[in-house]
Amino acid sequence: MHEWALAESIITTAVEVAEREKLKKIEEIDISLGELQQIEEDIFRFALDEILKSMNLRNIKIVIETENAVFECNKCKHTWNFEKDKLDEAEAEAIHFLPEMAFVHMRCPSCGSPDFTVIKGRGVSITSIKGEK
Amino acid sequence: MHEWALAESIITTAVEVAEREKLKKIEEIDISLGELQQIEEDIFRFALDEILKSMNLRNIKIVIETENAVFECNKCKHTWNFEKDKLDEAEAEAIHFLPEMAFVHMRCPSCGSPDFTVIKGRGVSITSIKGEK
Amino acid sequence: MVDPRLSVIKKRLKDINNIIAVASGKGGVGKSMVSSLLALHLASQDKKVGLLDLDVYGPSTHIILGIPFQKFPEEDRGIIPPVFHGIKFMSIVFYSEDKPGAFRGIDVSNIIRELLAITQWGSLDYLIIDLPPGIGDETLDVINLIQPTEFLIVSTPSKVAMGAVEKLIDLLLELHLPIIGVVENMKIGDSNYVKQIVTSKDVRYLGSIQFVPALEEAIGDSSKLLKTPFIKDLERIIKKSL
Amino acid sequence: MVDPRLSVIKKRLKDINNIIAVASGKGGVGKSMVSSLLALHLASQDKKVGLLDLDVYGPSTHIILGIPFQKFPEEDRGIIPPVFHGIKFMSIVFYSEDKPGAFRGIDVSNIIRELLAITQWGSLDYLIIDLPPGIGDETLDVINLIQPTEFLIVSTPSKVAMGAVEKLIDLLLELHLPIIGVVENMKIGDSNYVKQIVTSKDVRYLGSIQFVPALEEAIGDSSKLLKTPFIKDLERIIKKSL
Ligand SMILES: Nc1ncnc2c1ncn2[C@@H]1O[C@H](COP(=O)(O)OP(=O)(O)O)[C@@H](O)[C@H]1O
Ligand SMILES: Nc1ncnc2c1ncn2[C@@H]1O[C@H](COP(=O)(O)OP(=O)(O)O)[C@@H](O)[C@H]1O
Ligand SMILES: [Mg+2]
Ligand SMILES: [Mg+2]
Ligand SMILES: [Mg+2]
Ligand SMILES: [Mg+2]
Ligand code: NI
Ligand code: NI
Ligand SMILES: [Zn+2]
Ligand SMILES: [Zn+2]
Repeated sequence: MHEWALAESIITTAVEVAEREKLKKIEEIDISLGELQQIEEDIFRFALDEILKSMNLRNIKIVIETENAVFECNKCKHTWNFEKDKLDEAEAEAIHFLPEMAFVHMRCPSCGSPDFTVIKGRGVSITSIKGEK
Repeated sequence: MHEWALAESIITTAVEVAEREKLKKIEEIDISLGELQQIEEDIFRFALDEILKSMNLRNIKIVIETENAVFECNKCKHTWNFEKDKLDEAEAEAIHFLPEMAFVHMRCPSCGSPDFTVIKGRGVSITSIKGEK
Repeated sequence: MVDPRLSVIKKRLKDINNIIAVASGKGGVGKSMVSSLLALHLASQDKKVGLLDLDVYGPSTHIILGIPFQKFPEEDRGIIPPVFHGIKFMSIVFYSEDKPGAFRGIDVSNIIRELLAITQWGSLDYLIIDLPPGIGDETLDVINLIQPTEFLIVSTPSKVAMGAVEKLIDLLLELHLPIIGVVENMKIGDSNYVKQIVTSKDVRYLGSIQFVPALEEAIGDSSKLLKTPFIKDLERIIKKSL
Repeated sequence: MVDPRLSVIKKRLKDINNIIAVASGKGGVGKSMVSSLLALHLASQDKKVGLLDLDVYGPSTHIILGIPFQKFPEEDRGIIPPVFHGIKFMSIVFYSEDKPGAFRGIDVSNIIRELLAITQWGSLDYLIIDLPPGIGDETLDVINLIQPTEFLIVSTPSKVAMGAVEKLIDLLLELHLPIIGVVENMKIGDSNYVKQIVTSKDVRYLGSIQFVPALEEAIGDSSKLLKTPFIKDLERIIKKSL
């Protein structure tokens, strides 16, 4: 599972931010999983737990939300949502590993352009880190 | 004066937007002049007037505001404002014609990087078009 | 709000009969050489020609044609592209002093939109656009903003080049964009490799331009360039395609 | 909020002794050929070598080295770069099926950050990075995110190539970034042109690699590649610089 590497990026960043902002303790990390990357919450939570344990971090509340993906065509300005069933299995998995493979395997459903922007819901991000000063 | 071409883009866009939104009449166009492009309000207003007259458009209120330029370094995250006196005359004029020449002639004052983002105040833009439905 | 520059780009290009983007996907195959000599040749035939260099990292056409860039172009309701060797010429080199620019994609796109919005080409028989390699902001903006552009594709007889060139061709075909055809540049030997791939895609193979060892010495000198075998081969290609 | 991927990139690269970005500014000068054969040669000397192809529009190193890309790389706490000819290899071609991608600058930057965050190189003597031309998102991200990277610059003996190459060199010098030196590739004739410019900038001129007409036939075949005169010239250059 390659999700471990991304989970590690979340925890490492949270620790760095906590140090920079001089938090005594991290209490909560809010994470957004962009729909395009198709990461399952269970798998991601498992990876996060493993990393937290290995770093001896305890009692941190992890809040995970999925953000729906929204695309906007740079040619015709049409906006649309992620339609996974239009992709074959290998294409969907490629996008799971590298979300920008959307520009290889997807097209604007209105005009056919490969040139579009992922407005929302690309991948893994941190929305907030809470802690004790 | 090359400002005429940009003034024309503003009026042409306003007319297109008015048509698309089925306005009977354009009453006001609000324009932002980004500081980086160093366009003088007087010159720009003169060009706009000339174009409006040539297109037989009357009684449109033109509101022009200047937006200060803000830069953020992609390397060290430092933010700063436009300091025209650090540029020689030809450099400033090149940026006037092509604002991205900032990435040729300017550097992050904190770390020296040429890789920064113009967060605000790049060039000419429309902030709002008002009219009668 | 909408980008105001987009509304005038069509106006600026309205009196141009043919817009030709010289593209490849691959770098170093001779796009800038083909663009420059195509413009030079057409101008020598008394065509009204413009040349727009969109390679913002390594603008080359001013080097090939020996164009001085020390003066800002004149202004008159926009920017008037200065004329060299009969070619109306525009390149960022007039503004960059030929110094390096660290442009991210969004900056490249802004440069292209600004240049297209402010340059007053007037009436032209041909506007030649020299594109950089890749399928990035430059190529996508040309596709989205300049219609109709016809693509003149340049490759060399190499598997590595064709790897990138095929990607561009496949994308243009998928989007039903007009492709004039493929020029095989720096041909040494007589392999059919490029011709076969191109024709199997139902794209016109326009012919080859020989590898000209002495071409380097003609760079920067337009009259020498017009006398190289490169021009002869290019003329043959133009005759049957433009 | 901050991009979480940035915090682990340093971790992923921490057991690598030397990171070498093969760059030029100019396309088609042989960056991918130098990267591929440098990796191949070092691996044949029993060095632990990785090769990262960052040309997202025209990935070439898999073509040169004859690397199959039909299978997704294995996962284990990230992505494990598969090994070919003794080289740990990573390229978007594993995910793109070698199809075209219309990437804007921001997308290119996202691809690079994602690959750097998820690829588990382990310990290496050398990581070779094959850069595309230009001074765009790829080059700027390598400069900002991978420290220290040493730059190995490739040019050809052409004024047009040097126009772009000088821009990259000038920028790297201004930023005080380590430059291993300049390789003059596809040398024909014996002009001192490149050497003179390079040394006048106080950058090391590392020598030349001859133009090898038969190189094309060795593409895709690693054992043939190791026997070309290209490798001999490259070996001489490596000996005095790495
Ligand atoms: N037919 C040819 N014979 C010899 N050299 C050529 C030929 N075409 C191009 N060149 C040289 O090849 C190099 C790459 O050409 P260039 O036009 O800059 O390619 P691109 O614009 O595709 O990057 C330049 O040094 C150029 O002088
Ligand atoms: N020394 C050489 N002799 C002959 N051909 C070469 C040599 N070096 C590179 N080539 C060829 O030149 C072309 C460009 O090389 P490539 O490595 O793809 O350049 P880049 O990565 O800089 O775009 C390829 O077709 C390659 O096979
Ligand atoms: Mg070129
Ligand atoms: Mg920038
Ligand atoms: Mg390459
Ligand atoms: Mg895109
Ligand atoms: Ni997975
Ligand atoms: Ni002006
Ligand atoms: Zn669309
Ligand atoms: Zn900085």
